[in-house]
Amino acid sequence: MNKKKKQNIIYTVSDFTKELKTLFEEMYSFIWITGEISNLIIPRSGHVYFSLKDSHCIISCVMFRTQNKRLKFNFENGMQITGMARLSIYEPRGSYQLIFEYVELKGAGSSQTAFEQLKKNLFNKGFFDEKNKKPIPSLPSKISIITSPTGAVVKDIINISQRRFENIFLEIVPVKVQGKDAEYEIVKAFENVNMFSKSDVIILARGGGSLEDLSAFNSEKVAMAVYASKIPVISGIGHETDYTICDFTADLRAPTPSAAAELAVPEKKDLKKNIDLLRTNLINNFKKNILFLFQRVLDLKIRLKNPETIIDDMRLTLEDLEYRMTNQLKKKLNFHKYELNWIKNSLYANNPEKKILKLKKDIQNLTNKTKLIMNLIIKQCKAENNQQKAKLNTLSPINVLNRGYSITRKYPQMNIVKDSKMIKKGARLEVILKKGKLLCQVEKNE
Amino acid sequence: MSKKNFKELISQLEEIVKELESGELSLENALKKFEKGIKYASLCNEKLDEAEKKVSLLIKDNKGNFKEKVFNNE
Amino acid sequence: MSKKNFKELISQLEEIVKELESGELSLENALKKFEKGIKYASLCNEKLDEAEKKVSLLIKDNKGNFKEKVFNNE
Amino acid sequence: MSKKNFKELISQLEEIVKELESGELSLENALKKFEKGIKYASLCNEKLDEAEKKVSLLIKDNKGNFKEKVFNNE
Amino acid sequence: MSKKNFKELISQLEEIVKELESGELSLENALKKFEKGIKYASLCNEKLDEAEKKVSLLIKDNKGNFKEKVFNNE
Amino acid sequence: MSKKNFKELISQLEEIVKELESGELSLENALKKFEKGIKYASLCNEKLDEAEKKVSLLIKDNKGNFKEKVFNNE
Amino acid sequence: MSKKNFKELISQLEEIVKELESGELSLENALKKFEKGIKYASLCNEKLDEAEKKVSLLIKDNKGNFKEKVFNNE
Repeated sequence: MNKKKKQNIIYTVSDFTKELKTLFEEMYSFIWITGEISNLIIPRSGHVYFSLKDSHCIISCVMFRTQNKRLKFNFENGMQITGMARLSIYEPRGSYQLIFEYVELKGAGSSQTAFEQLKKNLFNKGFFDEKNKKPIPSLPSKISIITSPTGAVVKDIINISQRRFENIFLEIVPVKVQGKDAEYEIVKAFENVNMFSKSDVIILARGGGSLEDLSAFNSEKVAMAVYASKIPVISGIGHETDYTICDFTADLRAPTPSAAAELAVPEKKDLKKNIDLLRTNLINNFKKNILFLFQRVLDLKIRLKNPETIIDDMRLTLEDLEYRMTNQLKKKLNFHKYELNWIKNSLYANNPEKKILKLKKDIQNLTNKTKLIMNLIIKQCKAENNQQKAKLNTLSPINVLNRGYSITRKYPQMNIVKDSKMIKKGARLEVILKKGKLLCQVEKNE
Repeated sequence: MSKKNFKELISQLEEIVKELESGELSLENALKKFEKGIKYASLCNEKLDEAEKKVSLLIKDNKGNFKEKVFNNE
Repeated sequence: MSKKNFKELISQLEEIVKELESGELSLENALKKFEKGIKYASLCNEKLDEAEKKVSLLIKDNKGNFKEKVFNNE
Repeated sequence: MSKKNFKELISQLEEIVKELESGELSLENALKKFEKGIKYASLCNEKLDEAEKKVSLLIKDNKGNFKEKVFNNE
Repeated sequence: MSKKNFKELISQLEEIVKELESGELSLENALKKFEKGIKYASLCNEKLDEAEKKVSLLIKDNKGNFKEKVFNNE
Repeated sequence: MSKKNFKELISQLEEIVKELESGELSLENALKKFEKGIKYASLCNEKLDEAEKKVSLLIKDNKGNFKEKVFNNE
Repeated sequence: MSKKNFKELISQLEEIVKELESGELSLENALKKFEKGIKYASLCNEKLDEAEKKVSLLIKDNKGNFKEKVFNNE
């Protein structure tokens, strides 16, 4: 039903082989096969390797030493054999082979033939099918033992069981294990146990004996009783080499009765040990988990980065910014100071004092010039006046006096006397000489 | 839970041990599992001691009724 | 917050650790995250402590009270 | 102004520093900016102080608890 | 006149210096300008002094607060 | 007459010089002009003296202040 | 007659000189003119003396003031 699904899967070689192995080994865990032996090899290990063939096909086979030891004949090439085998797929090579559990020569005695026929018959009915086999409980609360109540077998089973699990509950179901009643009693015992006993497992046991001694265990009725039992059955019949129909039918075959007890009853101390181990593991594993989680929390806690480093970084940034800001402002202030100083110096350098001095000089110059010109003007005027004065002097009418002349003028009229007649006696006259003037009075007019 | 048989209990216990070993469980789950595991282990131990030591004999009496008789080993 | 399970707490703690490690958080966020981280870590520890207590109780119970419980369970 | 977060404050402070460094501010503006800058810086410092206090408190609290617990666990 | 900012004062001062340098001013104008220049320069000085005082006050305040806080935090 | 500014005074003084130089003035006029010129020159000198006083006062006052202030700032 | 200015006086003097030079004057007239001329010349002299005095007075005044002032300014 998973076919469609499986077609979509891409297997790895290993996965596919594993799946085949599981599938086929389960499907062919128990088959009967017949053929001719060839390519027989028996190395020192004692395992027997051979091929089984018929006219068309060939299969590789092996029979391990333990099974091989029970054989009543030796292998030879060309022998026709019939045997019980399980299919095994050998993963590393992808090959398959048959592992034989049981082999017999083809064409053995008649009882053997009847045995074979019954076996084949029951096999065909599915009596031996692995899928019909019930699981054996790991801890049976009660074990029913169908066997003869006398003899070593039952003692062995009881001893072994109690040694392994001291408080085990055993129920002996006494039956005859040989003779003509044996078959009936065994079948009845199965019925009774299934009906009345609250057992978890049944051990069907008998000591070793001939094929005839074991005939009850090779009977179809007993096989059917075993097969029909709802309680799982462990067979422990005869010796290791004895294979009865019951063995094939039982849910588990033990090679001997003692072995059956061992298979049915677990060692209590092992179970205890196992439980203790599991409990210890449980506790340890859980503690490991807790410790791991503690460690993880601790690790995370250690890793939980404390923001102090962030704060420190921020502080550095902040300090840098503050420094830069303050520095910049101080620089600016200094710059403005120098700027101002420079301008101030220029201002002082250009103060109006120089201008004032120059203007003063200008004024002085102008003043000097004015004075100079004024003096010049006055000088000129003087010169002009002097010139006129000199001219006047040269033209002075008095100059004739130098030669002895004199000028007479009537006084006070001051008109010049040119005619004596115009003068009466007693008149006063002014006479201007070269040097000085005379004031005279006329005494006589001639 | 007590109806689980020993094998189931053991395998569940094993399962739990494995799960805890994997370390993939959440703390809460691990705790639950652990509790369960402890319980299972204790149940297992109980089961080991449950049975009563005896060997009986299953026989029919005269009336054809089954009778349990102590088996005399000797 | 205590209703978060351990896994959620620890994964949130991890998230916080990573965020803080990335160095990309603002001061305020880093502070908040750190506080949260501390809280989560301590909650985680509490949960683990609880778990441990419970476990040791279970173990003790089981050993000490083993018989009693077996009796009660039946 | 105190509602600005640290990053905003720092970036505004950076802005101011840049403006001052550009040399293009008038004296009066530069002064105003500087005053603002100093204010921002002092706010930043306050925030950092607060944050530091909080962190050291958280650490102190937590380390105390933590060691005790670790000790108990062993 | 004190409402002019530093830059205006400085540029007017520069203007005055130029005019004085040109030598084209009348005596009376030169005198007035010089007087004005002196006044402006002293205003500039005042402004710078104020600015410096303010700055050193702000810095002191800021550092004062800061150190105090740092001290308190320890 | 003292309300004339320096430039007017000086140009009038120059005018007078020119007129005197022209030689066209009568003695009396020349005398009058001369008197005027001398007066103007003296007015100019007064103005210059005043200006000088003022300037040296401004310089003295301001340099004093200035140096003191620079010293404090350092 | 003293109200005549220097130039009128000089030109009348010149007139007299010319008349005297012409030789056409009667002695009486000539005498009169001559006398007038002498008078005029002497008037001119007076005027010139006055002018000189005034000038030197003005100059003295001016220089005195000037030097005094210069001295005070230093």
